[in-house]
Amino acid sequence: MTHWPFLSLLIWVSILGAVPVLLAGDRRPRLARWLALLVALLTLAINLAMLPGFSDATAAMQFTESHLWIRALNVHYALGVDGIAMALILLTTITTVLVIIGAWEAIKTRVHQYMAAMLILQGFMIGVFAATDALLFYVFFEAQLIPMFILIGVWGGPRRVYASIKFFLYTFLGSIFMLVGLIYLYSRAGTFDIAALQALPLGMDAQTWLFFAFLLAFAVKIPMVPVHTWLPDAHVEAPTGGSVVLAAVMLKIGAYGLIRFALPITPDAAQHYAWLVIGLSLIAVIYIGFVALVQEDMKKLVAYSSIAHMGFVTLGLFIVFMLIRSQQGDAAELGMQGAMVQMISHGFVSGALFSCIGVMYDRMHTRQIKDYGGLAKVMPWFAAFMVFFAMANVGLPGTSGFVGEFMVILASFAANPWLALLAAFTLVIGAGYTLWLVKRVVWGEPPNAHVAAMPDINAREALVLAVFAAFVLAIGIWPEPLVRMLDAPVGQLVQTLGHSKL
Amino acid sequence: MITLAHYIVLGAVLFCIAVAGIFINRKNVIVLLMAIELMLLAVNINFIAFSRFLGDVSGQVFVFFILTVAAAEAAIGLAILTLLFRNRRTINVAEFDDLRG
Amino acid sequence: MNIQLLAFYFFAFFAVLGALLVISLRNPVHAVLSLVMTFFSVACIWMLLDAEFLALALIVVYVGAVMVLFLFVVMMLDIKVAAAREGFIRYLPVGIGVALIMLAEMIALIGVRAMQVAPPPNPATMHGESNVAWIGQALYTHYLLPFEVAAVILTVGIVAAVALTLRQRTGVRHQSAAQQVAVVARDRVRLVSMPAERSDDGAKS
Amino acid sequence: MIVTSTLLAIVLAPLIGALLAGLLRKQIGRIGAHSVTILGVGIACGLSLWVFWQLVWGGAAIYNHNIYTWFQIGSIGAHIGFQIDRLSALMMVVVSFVSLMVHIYTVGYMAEDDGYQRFFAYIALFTFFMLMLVMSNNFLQLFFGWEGVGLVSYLLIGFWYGKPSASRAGMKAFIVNRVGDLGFVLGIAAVLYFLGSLSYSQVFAHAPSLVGRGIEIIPGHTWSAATLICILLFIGAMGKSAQVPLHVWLPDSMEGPTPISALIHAATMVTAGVFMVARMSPLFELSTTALSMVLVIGATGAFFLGLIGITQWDIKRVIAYSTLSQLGYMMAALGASAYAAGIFHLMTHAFFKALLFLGAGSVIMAMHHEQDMRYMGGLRRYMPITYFTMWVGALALCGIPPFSGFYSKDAIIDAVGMSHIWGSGYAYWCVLLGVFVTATYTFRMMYLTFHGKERFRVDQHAGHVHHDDAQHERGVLAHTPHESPWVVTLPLVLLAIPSLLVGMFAVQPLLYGNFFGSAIFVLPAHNVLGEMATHFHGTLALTLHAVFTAPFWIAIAGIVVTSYIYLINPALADVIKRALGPIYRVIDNKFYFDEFYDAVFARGGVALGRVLWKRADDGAIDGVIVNGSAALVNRVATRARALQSGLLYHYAFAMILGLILLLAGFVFVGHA
Repeated sequence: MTHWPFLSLLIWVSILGAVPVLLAGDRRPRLARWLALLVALLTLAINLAMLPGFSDATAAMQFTESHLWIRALNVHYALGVDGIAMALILLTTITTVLVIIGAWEAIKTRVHQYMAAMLILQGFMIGVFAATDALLFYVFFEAQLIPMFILIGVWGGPRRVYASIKFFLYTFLGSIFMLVGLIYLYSRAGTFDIAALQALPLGMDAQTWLFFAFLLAFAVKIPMVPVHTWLPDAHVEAPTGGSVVLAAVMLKIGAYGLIRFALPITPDAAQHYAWLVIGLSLIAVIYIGFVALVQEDMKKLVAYSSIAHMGFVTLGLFIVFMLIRSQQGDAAELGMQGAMVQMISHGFVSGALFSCIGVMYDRMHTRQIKDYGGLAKVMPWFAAFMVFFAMANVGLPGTSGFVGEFMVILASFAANPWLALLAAFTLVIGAGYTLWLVKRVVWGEPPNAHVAAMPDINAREALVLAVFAAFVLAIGIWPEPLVRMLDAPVGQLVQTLGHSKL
Repeated sequence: MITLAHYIVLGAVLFCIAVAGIFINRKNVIVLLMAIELMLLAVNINFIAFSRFLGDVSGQVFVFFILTVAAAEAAIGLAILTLLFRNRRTINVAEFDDLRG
Repeated sequence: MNIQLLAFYFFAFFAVLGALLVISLRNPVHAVLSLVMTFFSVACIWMLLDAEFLALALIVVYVGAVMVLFLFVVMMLDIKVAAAREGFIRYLPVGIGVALIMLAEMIALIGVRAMQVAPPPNPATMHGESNVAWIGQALYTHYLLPFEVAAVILTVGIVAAVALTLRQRTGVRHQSAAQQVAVVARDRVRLVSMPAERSDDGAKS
Repeated sequence: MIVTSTLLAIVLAPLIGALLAGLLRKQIGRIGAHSVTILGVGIACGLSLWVFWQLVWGGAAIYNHNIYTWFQIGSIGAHIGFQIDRLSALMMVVVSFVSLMVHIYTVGYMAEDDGYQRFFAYIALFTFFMLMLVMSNNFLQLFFGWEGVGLVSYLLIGFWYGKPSASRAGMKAFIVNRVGDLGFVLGIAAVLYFLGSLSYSQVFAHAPSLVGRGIEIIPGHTWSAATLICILLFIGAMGKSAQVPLHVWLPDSMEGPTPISALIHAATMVTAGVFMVARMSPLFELSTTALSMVLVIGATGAFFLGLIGITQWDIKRVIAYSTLSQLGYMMAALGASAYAAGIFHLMTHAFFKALLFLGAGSVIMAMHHEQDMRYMGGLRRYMPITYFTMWVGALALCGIPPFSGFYSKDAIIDAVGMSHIWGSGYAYWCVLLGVFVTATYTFRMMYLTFHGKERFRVDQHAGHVHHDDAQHERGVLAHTPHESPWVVTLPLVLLAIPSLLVGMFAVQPLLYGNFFGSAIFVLPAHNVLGEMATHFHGTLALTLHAVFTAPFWIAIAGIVVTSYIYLINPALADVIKRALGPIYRVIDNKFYFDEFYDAVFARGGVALGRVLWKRADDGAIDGVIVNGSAALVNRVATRARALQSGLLYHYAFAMILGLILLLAGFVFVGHA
């Protein structure tokens, strides 16, 4: 099984698949859509074909490929996945298919370019998750900015230029520091192989500098307070598909970077500054919760709620250090698992919520909450989905949103009950902003004739939302398969973090 | 006996004259172009002198290329000049300020 | 002081003189001619350096082609000398000052004394060949690719010069033989079918 | 023998019914919807009874198995599984029976509603979650059911989503419950932290190890681990069981359809907190502090929230405040370590309160969805079945022997009186005075509704627009009120039977017969029920002895006073109202809890959010740092642009200057 270069296939089928889509041209949007869907389904199929050959018993990289890429710098085109990467790649391929179906009629201009950008974006994102060479990672990490930049800048809303430039510059600023960090590591290790970099012994000063370089790069991406302000703007201006991918997958790249770089390469510095990240995470949960409460734009509200939820991811990742310090290995693993599950879950939940907003936007061309109301009356099926995803966003048990938050809260209690209290505050504030949104949009009477005339979701939209709902429900009811997939690498990571490099 | 210094000083003198030419003829594009030719010439003297004193053919080959490029440059430069003159009726550099934002 | 040194000073004097005249003469035509003199003197100095090929190339290519081109352009364009000379006196001190500073710095850098070395024997004759062969060897083996590139650059230069100066004149009458030949009858004669007039109206009135 | 498939059938049958009714509502229609859900809940009810019978008389062993693993990380495992002992079996019977009654009742009550299928889907789904809650064998699943019933409660309170007050009440209920859940989740985390497991059996087995362990919550201040766990868990119970000060959502929840008020907000969901505390008795027994807290909070609710009921005019709100008061009684029982008494009262209360609510619903139907008692009166002539059954419920509620409520409430009052923990004196007075209050509001409600003169008039031409409240003149009916159809009265009768009898038969085994066995654990020092058992000489003796006890006479006093005011001298009510002016106003405004929460939390939260958003996010971060740096670049660039004159000789000059500087650098810095 494993002699097929599955990962390369995944990446390049997706990227090269964009070429025929582009060639379909502006005149034949139907062809472009079908081609794009075909390519996306093909990638998904390849990805699923990997599952039988994937072993969750080992933390080692699987499906590895390595070719010398730049001889002078000892850079390799090296790919490989462990459970963490595999889960995220699955998230990517599933989301992309849904996004392409979701954009079927919503995108009317330059359909072929939109679809191609989406496919290229998918390829780059898979590349980020699959790269085991730091420079290759960096290349993919930067490259995926470009299609996203285009998606926001071309198909976005009225302030799309401001938003896309803000998005680009923010991320770019962060990644510059990462590049410097990588170059320093290269000068020490003579290789860009991530595994070798993780094994590299480093002094505390070097670790501190590197830690902050990586933290800045990935904190922007996650995004953590206070470098989060690009996200609401980007979401508000992005087309629906862009928002979905941004929330579902791209934010995870930040957390994934922390897992691959900041934590294992600089464990001692991360240990030393864990309080800082934990503090920022809790600020994200509470402060952003309050900010989300007063938003008048639905997308902004969901965007802020994304920041709050990603706060749980960083909290789970860094709570590990406090737990290792107090010798609670199992709880540490629980916290990190919680962060992982929260990532995957947030991918589905926020993707679904943005899709819901997209459905509304396609009908009314406004995202202002005050323009809506009484959707339960005019669009009962849509309202059912919307309430369901809102509940997942609130973290109701039985939906995926609960699992990660629950694990992280359990773990943080073991670290310090006060942390758990602050984190659990999301139970209240999250319910507050989400339900208030639902109340104003779904319940009540239609405020105007336009809303009253909105047709319910069609089969295509129902399909997209139903698939999202199926995953949200499946993870919520039975997280064990996902946990098993992540277990080995998470366990190993916690082990690694326990050993000082000094 | 002619030493290396002789040639290099000659090159330096010609170069400086060219620089002075650029300064004092800032209105006249043709003289500017000629001053540039002078500068290239000064450089070429240095190349050939070093080539001779080091016994290395590369210097002379390089001069060959410089001559080639300089010829192309002169041809295009003059073509642009003609074009400018045709459109603006002047060769005064001070009036060529389209680059100003 | 041997004859070679004497020749060097002689040519160097005219080269510098020519250069000075280039930047100071009022008439552009004269300036170009002074430049020719400089080039010629420098070519002679190159001869002293045993670089016969380049010396001759300089005279043939530069003096013969480029300088003539300059001359053409200068004569073709109707340059108002007075306007072009504007500010000459004003910038003269600055120009001289800058030039002298640079010269002083360069000479200081060269460290004249450090370079009081006698020329080694002519490398070309050491190899038992002429200067031309010596350059040719290098040019067609080691520097073949740059050489080809140089050729391309020249071609591009020619094309560019033509493309830049070529213009379509409007209002000039000339005949196009190709269009004349390509004419077919269909384009000239248009057959229009018109319904015949009924004469009823006429009959009634 | 209890087998897994039976238990799975019990929980899944309502779920399948709910899914069918909810997802295929167009296809199966109204009749299909109520058929599948009633069938599903009927199966659950029948099997629950069978399981109960097996446990109590069939000699079946306690069932405790995991169905599947939810997650397993290191040694920390979370599973889905069932623990069926007598406590959970009793709850299953109560839940599924009341639910079945409500299902049948709904066929009549919601007959004209557009959301018929949706309603059945919701209540069947509720039954599923509630059964998951009571049958759970671990904290995770408990929380799953806990939040699930909260969700359905939210959906059902806001069932008539067109009404802004309904959707707001739903949201309020969910969010207030979430405040409790915050404590509950932390409690679960504390259990995991201190005891290393989420499964009941392991947690309770290790519970004694908590003694002496502490945690420094505030530096230099050690808290007992057991107290921390119990208080956190109890905060969860406070939210769900609407204890002071988290009770504010329950009266508002009356915005929902009446069957829901009966099922969720009286009989089952709100008692989940009581059930949970009883389930956690091995933990609560370890912390006298936590028990005191439970006792004091419960007793406070029992008296003070009952007081509010006296001032209300909305028939459903009166019963809602009555529910709050009775929940206080149950909590007080738990606080006094009389867990069995608490559960006993939970059971009797489930029957008679569901009866009262459904009866009230029947009245409301007759009155064309008018809920204000000021427009009722004299209804006993029109609806005899409702009238009689509601009197059964009312007397049970007041604790008049031999109605079921008497046995359970009397046991609670005695237990609180015998308790010696901190706060028990205060609690005893609260529960005693609560009896008076209960009698007062109950009889007031009954008199206002069924007795006295009719305060409505019948106008054949009015109210053809049925549900249009805006144009409906209050107190004018289109038809004379009439008795409800059999689907409504049948559940009333079926609920009246246990309301009347269950106390009599259950009091001995439940309270004094060690019915719950190992399911409930009481320390010998706290064992008030055991002490009471020594004075117990049979049910009949207990019933007769009631005449010599204080609670009985207090209740009678309440009844007499109320009867005098409402039957003989109605003007007296206003006199009293005026005489007690300020106190009346405070009670009528529900002690200003709502106003306080609204001002501080709701508006305060929004205001804080607005400040953070505009000042911190948009102002400081975006304004100063992000756009500020962009503006700085812009300013610098504007200056720097002056250098780009566009004049060639400026550039040439710059180059030459650069060259001179370069050379100077070589000359002076040296060229070695």
